[in-house]
Amino acid sequence: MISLHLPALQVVVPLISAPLCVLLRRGFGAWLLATVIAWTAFAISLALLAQVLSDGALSYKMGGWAAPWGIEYRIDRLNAFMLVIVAGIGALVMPCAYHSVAREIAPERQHLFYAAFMLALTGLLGIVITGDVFNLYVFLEITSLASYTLVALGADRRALRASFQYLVLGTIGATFILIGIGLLYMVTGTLNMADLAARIPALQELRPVRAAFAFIVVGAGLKLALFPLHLWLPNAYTYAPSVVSAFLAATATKVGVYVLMRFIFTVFGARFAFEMMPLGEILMVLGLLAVMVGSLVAVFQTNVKRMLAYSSIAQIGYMALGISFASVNGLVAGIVHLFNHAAMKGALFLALACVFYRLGSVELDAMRGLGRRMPLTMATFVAAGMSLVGVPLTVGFISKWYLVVAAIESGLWPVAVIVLVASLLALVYIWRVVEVAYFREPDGDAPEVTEAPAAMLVPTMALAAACIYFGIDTELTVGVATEAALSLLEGGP
Amino acid sequence: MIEAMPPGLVLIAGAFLLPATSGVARKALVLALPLATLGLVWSIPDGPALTLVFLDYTLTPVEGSRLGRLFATAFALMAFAGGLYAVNQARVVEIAAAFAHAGSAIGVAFAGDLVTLFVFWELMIIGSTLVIWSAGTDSAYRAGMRYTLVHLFGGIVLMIGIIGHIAETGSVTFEAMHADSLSRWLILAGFLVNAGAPPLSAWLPDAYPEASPSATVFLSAYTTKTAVYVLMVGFAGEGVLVWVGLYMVFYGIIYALLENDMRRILAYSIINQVGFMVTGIGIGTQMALNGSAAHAFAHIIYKGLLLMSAGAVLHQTGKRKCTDLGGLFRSMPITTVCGIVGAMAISSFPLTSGFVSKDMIGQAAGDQLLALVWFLLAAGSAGVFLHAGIKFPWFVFFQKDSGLRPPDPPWNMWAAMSLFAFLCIGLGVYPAPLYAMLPYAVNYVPYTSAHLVFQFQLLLFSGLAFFLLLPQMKRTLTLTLDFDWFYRHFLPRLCRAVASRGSETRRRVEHATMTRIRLVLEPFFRFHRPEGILARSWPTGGATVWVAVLLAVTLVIYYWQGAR
Amino acid sequence: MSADVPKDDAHKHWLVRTKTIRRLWILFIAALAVTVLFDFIVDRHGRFGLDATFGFPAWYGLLTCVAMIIGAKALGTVLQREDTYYDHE
Amino acid sequence: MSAATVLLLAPLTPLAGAVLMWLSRRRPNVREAVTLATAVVLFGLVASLYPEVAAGGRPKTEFGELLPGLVLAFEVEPLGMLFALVSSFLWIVTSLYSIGYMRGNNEAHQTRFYIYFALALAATVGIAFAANLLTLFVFYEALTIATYPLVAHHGTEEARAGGRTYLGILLGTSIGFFLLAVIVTWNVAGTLEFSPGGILAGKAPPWLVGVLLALYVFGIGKAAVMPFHRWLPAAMVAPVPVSALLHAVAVVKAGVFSVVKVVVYVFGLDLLAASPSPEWLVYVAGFTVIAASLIALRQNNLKLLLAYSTVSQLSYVILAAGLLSPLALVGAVLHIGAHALGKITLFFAAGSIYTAAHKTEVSQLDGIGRRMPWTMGAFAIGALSMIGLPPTAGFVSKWYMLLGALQVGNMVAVAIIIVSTLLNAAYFLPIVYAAFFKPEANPPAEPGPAHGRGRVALHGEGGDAPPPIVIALTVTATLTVLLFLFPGAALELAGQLVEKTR
Repeated sequence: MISLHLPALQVVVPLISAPLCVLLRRGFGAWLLATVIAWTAFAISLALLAQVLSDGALSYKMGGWAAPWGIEYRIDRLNAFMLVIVAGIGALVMPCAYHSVAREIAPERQHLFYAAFMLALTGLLGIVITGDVFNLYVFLEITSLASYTLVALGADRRALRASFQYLVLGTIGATFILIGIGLLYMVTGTLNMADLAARIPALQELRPVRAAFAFIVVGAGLKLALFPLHLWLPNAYTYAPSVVSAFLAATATKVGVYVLMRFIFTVFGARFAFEMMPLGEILMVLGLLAVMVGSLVAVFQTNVKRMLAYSSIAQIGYMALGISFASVNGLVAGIVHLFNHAAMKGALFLALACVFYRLGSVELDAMRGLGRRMPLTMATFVAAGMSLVGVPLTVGFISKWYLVVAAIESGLWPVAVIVLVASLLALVYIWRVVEVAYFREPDGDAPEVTEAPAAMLVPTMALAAACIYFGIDTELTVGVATEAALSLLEGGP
Repeated sequence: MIEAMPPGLVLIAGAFLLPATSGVARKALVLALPLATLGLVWSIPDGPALTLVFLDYTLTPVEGSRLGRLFATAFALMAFAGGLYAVNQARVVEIAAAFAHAGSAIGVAFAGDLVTLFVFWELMIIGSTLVIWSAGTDSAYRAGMRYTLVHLFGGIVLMIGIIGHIAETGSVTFEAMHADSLSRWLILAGFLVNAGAPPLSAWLPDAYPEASPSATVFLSAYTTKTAVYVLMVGFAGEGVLVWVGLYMVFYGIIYALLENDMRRILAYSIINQVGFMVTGIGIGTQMALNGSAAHAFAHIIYKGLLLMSAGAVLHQTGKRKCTDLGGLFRSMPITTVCGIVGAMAISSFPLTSGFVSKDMIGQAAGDQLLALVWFLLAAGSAGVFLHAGIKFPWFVFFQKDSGLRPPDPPWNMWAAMSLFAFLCIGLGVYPAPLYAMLPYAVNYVPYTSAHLVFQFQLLLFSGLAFFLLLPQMKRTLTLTLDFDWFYRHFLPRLCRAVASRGSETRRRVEHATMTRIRLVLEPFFRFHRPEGILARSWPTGGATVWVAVLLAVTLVIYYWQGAR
Repeated sequence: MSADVPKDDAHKHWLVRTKTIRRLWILFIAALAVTVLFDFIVDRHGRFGLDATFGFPAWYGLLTCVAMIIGAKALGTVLQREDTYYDHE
Repeated sequence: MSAATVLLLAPLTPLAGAVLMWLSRRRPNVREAVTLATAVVLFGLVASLYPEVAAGGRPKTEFGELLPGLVLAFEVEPLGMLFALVSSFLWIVTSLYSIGYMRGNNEAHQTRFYIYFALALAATVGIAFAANLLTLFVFYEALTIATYPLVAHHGTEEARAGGRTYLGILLGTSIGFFLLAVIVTWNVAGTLEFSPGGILAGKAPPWLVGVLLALYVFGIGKAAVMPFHRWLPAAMVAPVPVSALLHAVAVVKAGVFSVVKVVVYVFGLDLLAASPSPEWLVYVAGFTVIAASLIALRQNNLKLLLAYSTVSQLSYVILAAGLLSPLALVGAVLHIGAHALGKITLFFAAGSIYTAAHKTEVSQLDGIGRRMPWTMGAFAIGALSMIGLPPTAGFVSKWYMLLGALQVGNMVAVAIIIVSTLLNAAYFLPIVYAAFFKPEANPPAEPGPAHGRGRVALHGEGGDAPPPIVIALTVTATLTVLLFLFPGAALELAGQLVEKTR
């Protein structure tokens, strides 16, 4: 019985927990509730994935109203997979959050933090699960507002400025998407994705459809921090509380990519996007720029968190690149990288959360000799970092493999070379940390630190382990991604 | 199995044993090892005595033959006399290395296939280099390096030739062949490098005289004579060798005449003598080959004797230049007599070993009616007396009185000299045992009145020429440039010039490249550094402009696309 | 060489006294003559004509030796160097 | 135990050993015993595969599918068998040597050292047995990463700089070129399986074959073909056993092994011979051979000299492979083993000198041979092998290389080998001379050398290095000679390789 309503529960459960957190008014209680809820959401997402994998796409009519009049939750392989990513990261971040939040956020605001966190989670899950474009916009706003709050909670005063910038730009993005949705509604008279997909081919020549496409692509680009629309990201990630950085880096931008994919392939259709509109070329150019600029800037950073933020911009470039090929392998690369990047960036930011928890700093200089003082944390960092570089037997290698295969398939050798060169840049910035942590002696006056608490360490290591496990056993990730890519290219959800 | 062991291995194994012994045991070993080897040499029957499979080939590392036995006998004798000569004087490493060298030479003499031959050939290089180095002087080190490099070059030329030959014929057997393909020309060239043939002949006078007194004695016997042996087996009758040999004959004479260092005179004289043998091989008749073989045997003994006497002088006086020496007959009578006996033998005076061996070659040239060759050989014979027969004893033991009054050398040295002096005369008086060892039946009678008259006239009038032109022969403190100038002087300078020019160019190119790269990358990096345009935090307004720009661009593109 | 200090000739080794050397020269010249004279007695049957001429080995030996010495000296003017030539390698 | 089990156990053994070493980190004796035992077990496992391979068998096992159609799998073929035998055996010797060296020099972080050494060996075995390009690439990268901590072992600025160069060039070339080549191969051929005769024939246009070959040769940076050779001298900051590992046991050998394997099993000799200009590889390798020798000629630091000598010798293998003649290929294969034995001997000797006399420069070695006869005797044998003189293994490989060069009539290669032989002699022999024939500059107070000339003075004051070191280098020097006398097993394997590719 309950399994029939899993799609609704996926969103509703965290949504309800948010006001409860506020009502609890105590950090610990709120944390406990949030953790339980996050794990519940994770369990639900796994159940949904299992269901989708065995039975194919699900359709759930919210409130019993049939589409297109009611809101339809439609779950295929792609969004089931996305749900697992989002909920999984949420579930893994929560245990860490207790210690980390206790150190970084004043006690009287901690319950608010958890409430906002739950709202953000709700929003992200909602964006992914819904089959209705307006509903998508609503959840997008929920996520965004919650995220602005979360970023603003950062201990550094600069967090406020970062949050403000995030808010302005995020709102512009959301508005663009809303404009796009409005234009589409004007022309087609429906908000349901499936119906849109069915009606748009006949209306392709209409200018509003083209305008809608432009607005939605740019709006989604802002959300996913596509170069050069990424300017809000570095500060937001750098000054946000550690766990927020981890959570947002691993999920928010990924969901942005998901939205873009959804609109391009499901709503507008690949033929429209890539054959009638030169989207492929635009995405490729921007993606490559993102990869190079992000990586190069990261090389010069001295704040490791900021370094990872720029690295995220580069990684998003990879995903955009994957989409731009509009081929099976390209899409597989993009989708697999959604998962892979979530795992490795989650692990890296959580490792930094551990470091910050002990050191109170994530400046490169402060991390001298950390390899011996926090061996497990740094080992995790190295493992996830290797993954970022794309060393074989890690998830990064898998994404890179598909990306290069896709580039060569299309005869785009220079693109393949740039992808590989960029992974060398990743090597450079990761290796700066490794060298400092393992082969430099700490200053005499460096504080004596020990390993981070187990509650933080275990989820971090779990994510790093995922980086390696899914780099070796790729059946699930690549399998799902391939199916999803095939169905996206065929068109229709 | 033991009788089929390569006889040379006794000496090679002994070389490793020697450093581990000391005192009387070592001395006994030094004398016993060559004799044991000699015994083994004579126990090898004709024909293949041992086969084994190595790499992809079936080898016959030991194959008895008359010629091989003749050379091996000479080599073992030399090892014995040389060991005796060196037993109290030389460093153990010198004797050990010399034994390894000798053992390898004997290995070559019994090699039934080209692979074995080559392996021993290369081992000879190692042994002889160590012999030269054991002098311990800086000049010996440098000369030794040059020696090794020349021989490694010769060795690898030979190796390439052998490999090519095996690839062409599929046979590894070492047998008579003709210089009719590149690989066999290379084999010939490799052999000739060791024979001291032009143009790479300078290694011999360059290296041998830098070795210690006893070491030079060892060295004189093996390298060139193994070359004679292999040429004799492989290239008998190869026409070009006649002219190569004659060139060597006169090259040796001319350079020896100009030379001041007594052992270098004798070194040039080795090339001169080997030239006779090579000419004989080039003529290639049974008479000629017998002559070359007999002459090689005799030569090992008298050249050993000459170098022993020179070595005794060097050992006793520490001087090696003719300009510093002279008048030593007063205090070194034994050495003087032995030196003269050697000088007579090399000049083929009747009643010495040279007389019964060398003229077989001339005889062969005459029999084949090779007029030019015959006349040149006759002139060469006269020249031998000139540069070695008189010049060496005259300038070392007589000429002016240098004031030096060293005594004769220790007993073991003069004993070794006496042994070889005895052999020089013994073989000259009673050549039958030597003739019995030769590869072909001997159809030659040395002691005829015509031969005796011819030889006396030739030699005595050569002597007359020497004394008449004695003022012209006055020694000067000079050396004579040879082909080694190219690798001692020209090549190093060239390399230095190229290297300094090259590194200068490289530095300039590297600098220019680095500057250019930096120029290109610098603005690039500037954008990406923390304060750069791409890395710094943008004001929100600026960021929004980007959004507007991108939207505008997208819209324009999409509209334009649609309008098309 | 023997003419420089004849007065202390007596202190010299007998072999290098002026008198001995003169005797040795006489002996040497006699030997030269004898060997050439043997050409009358012995038939040296030459093969190439020239080698059968009277006293061939004698004059041939003398001439070729002189030629070789002159040739060597000539070559030496071109190729001879101070014997320290290679010392600054 | 079935061959498949052995294959599975082979890379796991060093890993298990590494865990045990970590557990026994507080007890050095146990730790070192574990190291030795692991090495012996690994060699036993590898050796147990030999009979089957020599009989023509190709034991294989699969670990799983990394990506659809791309499996991680092992398959033992002759070339890999030889490489695995050499490296696993030399691990035993190197372990023995390491014990003497690390203790003799009081090195820090010894446990880390032994653990990463074991990990490097696991990766090496993986490379040797890789059944396809993907598996090869995976273990190739693993080897780079596992050896980095060894190179940067000392942690000084110099060591870190060396480590950076090491890692930068090796990962840079492998990701930039090698991986690209692998992916292109996959795209073109549809498989990455090594198979005799190659997988690209008929599938890649000639221009692509040329491009791919370049990508492979330069992408496999461990082969140190110029201009990607600088990591080798840079890595000389590491302790000596590490240099031995890099130069002889694992890293550079993995490089040339991979190149040969790619040439034989991915391209196939016929395909390359038919491509537009296959000679360029001979020229590039030949240039490296000569240029590296010329640089070595000017070195005064012994380890740097040896490093450049390695660069030169590695390109011998590349050159031989580039000749595309079966016999030269035999030479290439033999040279992998011959150079391993010779070069490890030389490095052992260098480390022995450092341990016993604290000397690092060539100019300091005057007379050291009388004090350390075993060490310098072994050094001399190693040097002879580098020059390619009998009775050492280097002669045998040179023989086949020349045979191959003449077979295809490539006179440039022949000339290169001639010049290189002379250059090798020119920079190795002076060391031998100085060690044995020059008088010692500052002889130790004890009247050792003068009286003990030719005598063996083991580990006394001013004597030879500690026994484990001396034993290790004596063993490798002996093997260098034995491989000359009995090259049968190695030839058998090389012969099989050639037959299959002909």
